[in-house]
Amino acid sequence: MARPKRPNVPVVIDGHEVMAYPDDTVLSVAKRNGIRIPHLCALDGVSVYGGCRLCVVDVAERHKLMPACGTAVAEDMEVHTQSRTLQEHRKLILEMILAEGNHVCAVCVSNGACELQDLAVELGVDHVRPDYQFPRRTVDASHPKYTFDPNRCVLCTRCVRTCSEVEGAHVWDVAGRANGSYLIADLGQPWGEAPSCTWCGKCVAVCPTGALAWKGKAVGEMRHDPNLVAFLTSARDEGEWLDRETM
Amino acid sequence: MAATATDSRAQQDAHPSGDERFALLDKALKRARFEQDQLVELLHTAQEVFGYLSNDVLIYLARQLRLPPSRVLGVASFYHLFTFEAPGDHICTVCLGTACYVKGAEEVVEGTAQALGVPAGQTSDDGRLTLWTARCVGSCGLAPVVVFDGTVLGKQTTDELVTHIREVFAAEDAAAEEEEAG
Amino acid sequence: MRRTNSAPSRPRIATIWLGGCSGCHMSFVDLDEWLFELRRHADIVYGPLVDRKDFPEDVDAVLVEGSVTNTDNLELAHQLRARSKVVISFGDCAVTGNVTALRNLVGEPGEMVYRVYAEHPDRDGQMPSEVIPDLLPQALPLHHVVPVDLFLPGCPPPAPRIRDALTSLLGIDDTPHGIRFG
Amino acid sequence: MAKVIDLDDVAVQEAEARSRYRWRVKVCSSTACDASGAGPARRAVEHSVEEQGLEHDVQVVPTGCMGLCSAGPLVRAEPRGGQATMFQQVDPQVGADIVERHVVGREDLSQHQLDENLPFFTRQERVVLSNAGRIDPERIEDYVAEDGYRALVTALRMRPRGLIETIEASGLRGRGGAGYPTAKKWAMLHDAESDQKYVVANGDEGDPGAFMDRAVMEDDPHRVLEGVALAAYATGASKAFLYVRAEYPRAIKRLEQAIRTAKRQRLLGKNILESDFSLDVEIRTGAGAFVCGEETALLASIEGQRGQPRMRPPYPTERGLYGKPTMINNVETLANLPDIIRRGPEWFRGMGTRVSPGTKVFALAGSLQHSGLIEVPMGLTLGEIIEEIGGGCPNGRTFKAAQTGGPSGGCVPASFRDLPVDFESLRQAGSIMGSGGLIAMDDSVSMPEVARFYMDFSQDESCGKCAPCRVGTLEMHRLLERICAGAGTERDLALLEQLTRTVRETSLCGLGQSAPNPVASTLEHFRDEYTALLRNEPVGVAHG
Repeated sequence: MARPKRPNVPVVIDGHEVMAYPDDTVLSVAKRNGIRIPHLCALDGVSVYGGCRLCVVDVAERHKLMPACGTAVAEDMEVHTQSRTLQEHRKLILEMILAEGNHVCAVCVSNGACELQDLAVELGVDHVRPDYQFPRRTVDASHPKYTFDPNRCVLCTRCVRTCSEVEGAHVWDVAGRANGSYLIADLGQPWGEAPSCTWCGKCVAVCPTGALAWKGKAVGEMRHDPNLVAFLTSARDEGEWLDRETM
Repeated sequence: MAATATDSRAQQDAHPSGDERFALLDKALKRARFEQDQLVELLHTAQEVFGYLSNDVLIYLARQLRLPPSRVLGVASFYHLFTFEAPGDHICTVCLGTACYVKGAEEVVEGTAQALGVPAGQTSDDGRLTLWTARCVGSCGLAPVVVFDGTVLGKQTTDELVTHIREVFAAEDAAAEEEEAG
Repeated sequence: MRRTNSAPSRPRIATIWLGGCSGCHMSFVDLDEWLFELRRHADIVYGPLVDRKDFPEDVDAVLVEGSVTNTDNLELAHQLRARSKVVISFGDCAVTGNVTALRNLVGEPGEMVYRVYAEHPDRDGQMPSEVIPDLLPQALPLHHVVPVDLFLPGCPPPAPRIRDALTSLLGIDDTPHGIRFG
Repeated sequence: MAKVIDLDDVAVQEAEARSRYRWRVKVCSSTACDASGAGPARRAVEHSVEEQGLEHDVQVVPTGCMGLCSAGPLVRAEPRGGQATMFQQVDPQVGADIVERHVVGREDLSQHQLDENLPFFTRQERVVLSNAGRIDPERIEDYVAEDGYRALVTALRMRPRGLIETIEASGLRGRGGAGYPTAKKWAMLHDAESDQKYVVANGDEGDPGAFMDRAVMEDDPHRVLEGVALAAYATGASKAFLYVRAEYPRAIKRLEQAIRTAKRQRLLGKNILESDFSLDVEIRTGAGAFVCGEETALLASIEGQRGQPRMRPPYPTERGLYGKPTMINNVETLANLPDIIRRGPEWFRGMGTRVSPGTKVFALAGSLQHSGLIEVPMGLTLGEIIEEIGGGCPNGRTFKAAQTGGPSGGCVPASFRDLPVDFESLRQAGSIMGSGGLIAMDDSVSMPEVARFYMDFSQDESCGKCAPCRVGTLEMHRLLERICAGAGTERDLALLEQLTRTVRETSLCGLGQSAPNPVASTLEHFRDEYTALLRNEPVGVAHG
């Protein structure tokens, strides 16, 4: 379906009327109009996942909260993104995500440039109420170019989707289930021994935390590039080379 | 046409180890016409044939179905009925469904584990017994329920279960001795 | 902050160092000459910078550095909570467990201590036996042990952030930090 | 091509065959009775019949579940044109006695005779289970003799729209959970435009304490198939999947066999009963994942993927299996269809309540005199089910609460005795109907402990996709463990309540959203037990 030249679907977000394209989601139209909705697993350029639940919003006349990333716009849809309840939910969800892994900012390559850390500041998480799980996870430094530290993995599956949908290699997937879910490369062998990996590094670029990083980066030195995927897909599919700096 | 194509696929990728059991898996693969959506069914078959899912089997299925290995392991490890280690000679599964729980199934698990020295979810050191728990086997009227080597045992106490298992072991030992003597 | 008794006594501030590296206290010392300003508004009645053995009664606010990692910390945590009006988790170790809680990933305290003192020392490794308080099974954030009123994250919290916290707490007239053009 | 079955012919032949026997001795061969020793009992009956030379007078029929599993193995001796007698706890000796002393000698075996005037039997109204325990599930003739496949014949003469209207008039609601109107779902699939549509029978009964669907699939497999065919015809689907738990090998075997037979008789497959309607039916087995009872997770599992739910909308009726419009109906819902078509929607509306018409099958278990499988009209009160049908708690214990709906449901306290058991009332009481597990708990039970049990289940069965369910259920379980151990604090309880809200409102799928229900309902009705535990006081009277 080709997009019309101009957005033509009126949507009301937090009292502001904005115009959306028919194929917009609540998150994409909000983003284009400078309305910030916190999100973690959503990534432009790959499929919608809807796992982190941080982008839940209130849509009038729907009985349930809806994830902005996976909710298609409709004419005159009325959306609220910042109610007190929503903020409380988001805060607790983020606390849960922090409690589930071993997120030690002080010794992390992504300290100071981490989407998870930034979300904590944004949502006012100054401490974590639920019990820390302190899971025992082993760092995988077998790859010659990259490291994978599962302690910092939030199971957003950005890397899984990017590797499968953009690179086409499908090195990564999630194994196990429930709180025993974990990321695997190929058949669960060390990443460096996974034959399907092309060393392209796109999974590293899109990781929101320090879980996937360039080898040799010290604390606070890692800079991810999550816009890379939107750049590649729009270049390939639309013939549009977007400006990665301003995306 | 399709049949010959899939036939040649099985032939060309036939397992190099020459393990006969792979032939059985091949048969199931052909029946499933190598369709990727049959993965769960084929994992069932593989587990029936091999007893558990080794890396070898998983990679074989991945190759035959033309699926990424991480997808195959991802799916297999999602479902609780699939196991990745060889179970013991005998499998004792204690139901922990609500009805069984209310009637003290947790005590049966703990008691049996202690009496026979097999932690729940594991196999004894001599490989003789695997003690598993299950989420409701659907025989709630007989709670607490135990499934021993496929046979449903109702209204079990720790003593009854332990005695039953010891009897099975003793009968086996006797048979083995007889064989040795004879 | 209002004092409950009507006496015009000065606010009593304490700092304490539990399971941490003292980095947060270093940052506190980095307040430099503002420490004199603080001294004009409040008494610092306890802490590594004060020569006093027991945690005093009637403390208005206490900055707690470090996680709760041994029996000694645990006792102090309960004591300081009982004797203070406002408890502030001071720095990431107190707030999240941080680096001190990394030991939770190694396993039982015994295992960890062995690894540190006996397995990997440069020379003459031996296990500590006397004086040192017993380690708790896990190093925990302060608020998982006792109720905490305020959280001051950072590893360490930078001095201006500490200053902002104290000025707003004590009602000291001060320019907030971290706001500037250029 | 195979010859089309002549239903009248088969029914007449079957009636004739039966009338040749003076007695029919039915032996319950369900999984539960088998576990109690129904196999040896049946062999004893058969052996005894042979020994007495009664092969031409007495027919031994292995049947499905007779219901009162707690008294198994069960046997029912039916003299031609006379009053049947039911026997309980039939061991091989009793089996032989039934033939030698009861059938031949017309003696009473009072010790083992089971009074069929027990409310357990008389208060039931069997539709879905009308054949269970009465017919041999492995013979299609038995089903046909009970008017089986007649509804399909009738339906094929109707327009699909007309069929949907009939179901709408009956007021049938989905038996798998929330009670969504079946006709509405059908209409959505009917109206969806696509070259391929699917119908899926959901037999992934994962609730601990529930085995209703298993009974229907094992004991009356052709009823399920007929229901599937009716649903497919009404909606324009040409392919159906039966998704069955791998834990039910017998149900899978019976259904496989029934599909083969039905195909041979032109009741499934190409040009059913010589009409233009064709339906291919395939079985898919689960592999031990509770979450696959959720519609979108079930579809993912059929597609050979991790059984993780996806966001809705789009709903499966718009984009389901392989991206095509798909409708998922619960097995019990489907099993209701043949009778509704055959006997008319008014008949169906005559049972149950105005908004929840018909019957519901319950797996009655827990602290009860009589437990097993029952089918009752909707709207019977909780007290009637627990105290009359179930006979109340044994050993002088007092009924305290009923758990309905499994891990997605809640606990309804004994004070709700007069609550009519239907979709809306249960929801108002903080629980749900769910698939039909009903577990009675007596005063020895600690309710926070029950909540802990269910939360342990949920944290293990969460699919792991969304953060609130994956982590939230785990954290809730931790808090409950601490509270139950007497080490909880007020803050723990407050956090538990906050987690209850967040997991409920932000989880991705229905199962995540309902996972906190056991906690919420026990907090609502038994808050004093939680606060007692905070004070480290014991809760629930010890057994014995």
